[in-house]
Amino acid sequence: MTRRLIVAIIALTLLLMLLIRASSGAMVNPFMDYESLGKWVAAVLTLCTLSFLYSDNPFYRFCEHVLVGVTAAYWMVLGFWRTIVPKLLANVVPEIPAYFFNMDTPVTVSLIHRLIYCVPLGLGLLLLVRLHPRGRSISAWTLAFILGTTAGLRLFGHLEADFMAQIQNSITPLVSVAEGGFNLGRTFNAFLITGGLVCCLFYFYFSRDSDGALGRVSKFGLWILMLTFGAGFGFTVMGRIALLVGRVEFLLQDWLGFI
Amino acid sequence: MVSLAELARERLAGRRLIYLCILLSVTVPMIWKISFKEHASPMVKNVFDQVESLPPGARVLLVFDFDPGTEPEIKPMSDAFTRHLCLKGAKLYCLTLWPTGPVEIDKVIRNVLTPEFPDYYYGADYINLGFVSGDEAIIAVALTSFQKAFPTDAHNISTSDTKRLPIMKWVENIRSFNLIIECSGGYPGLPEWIRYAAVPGGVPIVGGSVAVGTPELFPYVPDQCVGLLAGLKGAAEYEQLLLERYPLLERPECRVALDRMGPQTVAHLAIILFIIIGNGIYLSQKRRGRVGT
Amino acid sequence: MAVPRMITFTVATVLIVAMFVPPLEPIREEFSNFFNIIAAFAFVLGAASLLGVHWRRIRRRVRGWGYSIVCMASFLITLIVGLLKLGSPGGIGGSAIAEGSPFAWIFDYVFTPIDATLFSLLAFYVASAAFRAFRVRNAEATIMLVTAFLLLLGRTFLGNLVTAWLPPEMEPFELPNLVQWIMYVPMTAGSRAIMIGVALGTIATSLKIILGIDRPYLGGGK
Amino acid sequence: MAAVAESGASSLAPPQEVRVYDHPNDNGGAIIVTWQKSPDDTAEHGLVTGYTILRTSRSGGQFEVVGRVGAGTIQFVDTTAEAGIFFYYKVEAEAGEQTRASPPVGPVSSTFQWINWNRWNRLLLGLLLGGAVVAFIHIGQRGYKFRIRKLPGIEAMEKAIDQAAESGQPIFFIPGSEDLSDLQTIAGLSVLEQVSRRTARREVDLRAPQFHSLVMAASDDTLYHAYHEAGRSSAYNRDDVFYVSDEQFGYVAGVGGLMCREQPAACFYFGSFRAEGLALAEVGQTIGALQVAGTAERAQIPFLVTACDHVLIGEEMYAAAAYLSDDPAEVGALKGQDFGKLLAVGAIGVGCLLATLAHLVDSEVFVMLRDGLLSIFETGTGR
Repeated sequence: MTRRLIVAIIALTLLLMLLIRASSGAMVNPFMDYESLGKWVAAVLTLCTLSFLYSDNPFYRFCEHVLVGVTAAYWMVLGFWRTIVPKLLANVVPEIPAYFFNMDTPVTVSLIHRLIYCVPLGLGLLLLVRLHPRGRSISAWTLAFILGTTAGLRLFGHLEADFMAQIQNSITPLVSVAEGGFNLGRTFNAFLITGGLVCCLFYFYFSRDSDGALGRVSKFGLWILMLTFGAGFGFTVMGRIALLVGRVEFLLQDWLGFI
Repeated sequence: MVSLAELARERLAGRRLIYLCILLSVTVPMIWKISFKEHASPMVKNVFDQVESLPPGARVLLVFDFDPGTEPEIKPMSDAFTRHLCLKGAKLYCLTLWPTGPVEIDKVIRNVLTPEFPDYYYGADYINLGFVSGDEAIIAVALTSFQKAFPTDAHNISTSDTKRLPIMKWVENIRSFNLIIECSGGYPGLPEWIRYAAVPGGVPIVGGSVAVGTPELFPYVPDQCVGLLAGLKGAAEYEQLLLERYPLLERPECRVALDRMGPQTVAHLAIILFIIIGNGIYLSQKRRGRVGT
Repeated sequence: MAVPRMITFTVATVLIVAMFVPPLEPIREEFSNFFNIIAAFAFVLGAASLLGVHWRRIRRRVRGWGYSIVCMASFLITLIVGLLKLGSPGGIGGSAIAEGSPFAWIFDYVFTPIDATLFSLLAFYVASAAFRAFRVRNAEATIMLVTAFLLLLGRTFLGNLVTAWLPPEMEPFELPNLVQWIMYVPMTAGSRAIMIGVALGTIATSLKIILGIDRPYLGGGK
Repeated sequence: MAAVAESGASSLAPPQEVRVYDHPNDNGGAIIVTWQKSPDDTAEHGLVTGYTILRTSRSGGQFEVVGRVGAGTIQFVDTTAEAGIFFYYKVEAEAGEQTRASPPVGPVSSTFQWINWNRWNRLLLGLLLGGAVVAFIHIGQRGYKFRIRKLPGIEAMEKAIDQAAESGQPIFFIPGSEDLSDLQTIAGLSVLEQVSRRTARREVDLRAPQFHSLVMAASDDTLYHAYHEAGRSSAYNRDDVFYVSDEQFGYVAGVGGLMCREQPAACFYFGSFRAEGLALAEVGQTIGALQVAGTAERAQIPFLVTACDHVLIGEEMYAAAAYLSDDPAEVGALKGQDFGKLLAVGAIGVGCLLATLAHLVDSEVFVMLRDGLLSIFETGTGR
């Protein structure tokens, strides 16, 4: 009970401060124009969302549902105006975007070209058949096409960028002799990179047992991986805090008018 | 013996305490304006020197591959780059491959270019090519024909119309540029521009990246990418160099990243403290035979 | 062989062959285009699912159904405003998110603040995760803890000060250099191993798709 | 159209030795133009600001601009040269307003080739690695039992499903934030298949909130068939696989909120993750769910490691479905992957040895051997 009281007191104090702040004229009048109204809406939504840190509460649930609705619709709108219209309609029936949406699309498109783009149109429509409970097996054709495309396109993409390129980069001299002298630092680094890489690969080796020599090698591989993750974590924290700084800045500066 | 519910409550309280500490460690330095002087690392210096060495009238492709979500980290970079380029009298070609990116270009034009550089004219000194979908495939197209990849600018004016957009007169493809600057918030971003534009086109590229994406970019530096600004710290170091070189810029809006580094540093110290405290608790519990998680 | 498997097999094979036969190469680009178009069609399914789930919650008066109304309303308003470009200064031919349009207003003042705030919650999550997970439990956890600790320290001004007392010949052990070394040397080894492993995983996965081994989402199970 | 203006500036030297030839191994339509830098194009004598490449289809005809490149460049690929037509080219050095052109060269025409020989190494490696995978799958299908090591994450998943069956709480399955165009998503769906078979048998509620509509369709089919096969078609509920939002944090909001309300016993994350991975995993942590994640996103693994109980790293994620299914064909594929790793280790080992010898010993043989090995892994795009 006492905790609720404390929370209520803090909330009331903040509200009071806000009222004083607003009445002193330091903040924008929300009813001046759409932009000012937007700022208030944004600020209130920001605070409601932050309240999730304390616990799941009605304010957060409201924001959550607004955001889900808005973002889902947002991407659908963009999908229509940025993919369906310029990529599908402009290729199949360029007359529609040109005459109805006043777009700058050339209407002289060959019949073959139009027919080619009927393929994704047909597959897209086929996908929608699944809205009917019995259309499931038909719409699987579209999914089959998609899976085939992904498999066919990605197979060599990953082979090139992740397999070949990485091995190519790893083939380096282990011992470094430069400008007339043996370079201990570089040699050590080269050995560590190559050795670490090999050990890590053995960590991923599925056929091994976890003891014996291979087990020790893979253990060292795991250490290298852990080092990698630790470094990745430490390096990234900054970015995450930057985002919070941005939000607090919005509240303090743009809305409350401090700073 | 503590009950499970009690343990959970205890843990929740601890979690809230951590949250509160982080909130305070960010808010307090912001209100008190605590900031630290940055010491530019060699990599940031390379980026700065690359831009600084541009001849007047150089053509620079300025890519805004980020959105409001990653804005706090990247926008200070894109602002600083824009200022620096304008001070060098470069021609700016702004574009984005992110569907949510055009607002960022608009912001830079509205808040930096127009007010601070009134003698920069649209179509002659800078151009906004807006958003084009197609990710790295479009970069590959731009490598051979820029006009094909970006047929119109953000205002639907054809990029082949050099009367209305004289700035396009000197652009045929990626190779026409003296420098590519990529502000990268994720995918598509710096790796794509390096692989599909800078390397095959032989054009120098510098960039800025969110901290989370930076470790993956290190292998490109310095062979394929001249240098990069890693997260907000990189942006702050760049601002510091810019201020040292152009003292006239000593204005609050030119030290956004520097100001944001204050709360950053304090929050980092707070997290370091948490780790130490956490281990202290853990070790003392272990000694008493009660192993916590 | 069922029809879907035949489609998958044919499409994938053609795309792989196109890798090596220049006259077929444009197919690869066209098919990625097709993918985007089909994905845009799929939005209809997403919309149907979203509306269906929330409609059923409202109809059955499930606890918290009021929120479902909020969700449906915000979805439909945004969708209609955006699709019809209502109030857009450029009219139906203008940009979908033209400045000054209600759609852009929703983006700027509803979408962005909630989205960015949720994103910024990560700052809190990172801190609590660090507090909880970085314990000297065993060798692996300790290695991760120590590296993260060094990196965190190295990203602050303290990074330069902590090791400033070291004599010049110990320069490589100064924290900023140590951090750089970690990023360039052990991290390179770790990342490369992950990438090579991932490449092998994707090759095997692609082949399993192409050969149609155990893929019930293509209908029929094995 | 740019007229050739040889504005009397005799001080500027033209580019030298212009050569043109057909771009090999392509679909036609590309011609390579190479030249030597103008003597005025040097670091200390940097008069030249760039080169303009001009072309005409008639000898003595009007030249038109096909491309511009910066100073210091010595090559240009004209990708607008229609196959079968003969062209003449010339290259013009420019210095501010001054220009100076080389004499025209040509004629040259572009043709297409049936096979891209540049990619022989991809074919070789593709056949080697793919062949190994297919061969081991085949051996597996013939009934041979391969032995593989244990993955703790997989055992944890099985335990979590048992726990959920006892407590009656649901299980959440998050298939990542990429569309079906990413193989991680597909690998995640394979895991979903195995998980849903188990939950169907143990009568556990499985909830799979979706990021993309296409993935939703595939997940829905997966679940439908798994329930069908387990003989519990009636337990299939179309609301278990539902679309949330295509926006990263719209998704986090929706799923995070649901987690708080439905208190799942376990959350499984399999697929590609960005920042939403940590956000969801921390919410899952707060409610005390057992969490297992699998992803190949290197940037996100550290965060998932701190927030989840078990993480399947990179390749392990692709292997998860095979482990769960225990299907000999799938396990065979893992053996094929192991062959790939041995190949990689061998290539790196031998390559480093050769590179070291080439570096230390002054002998052409090692250099040749090293370059030969490197050419197998040459991709042309650099790192």
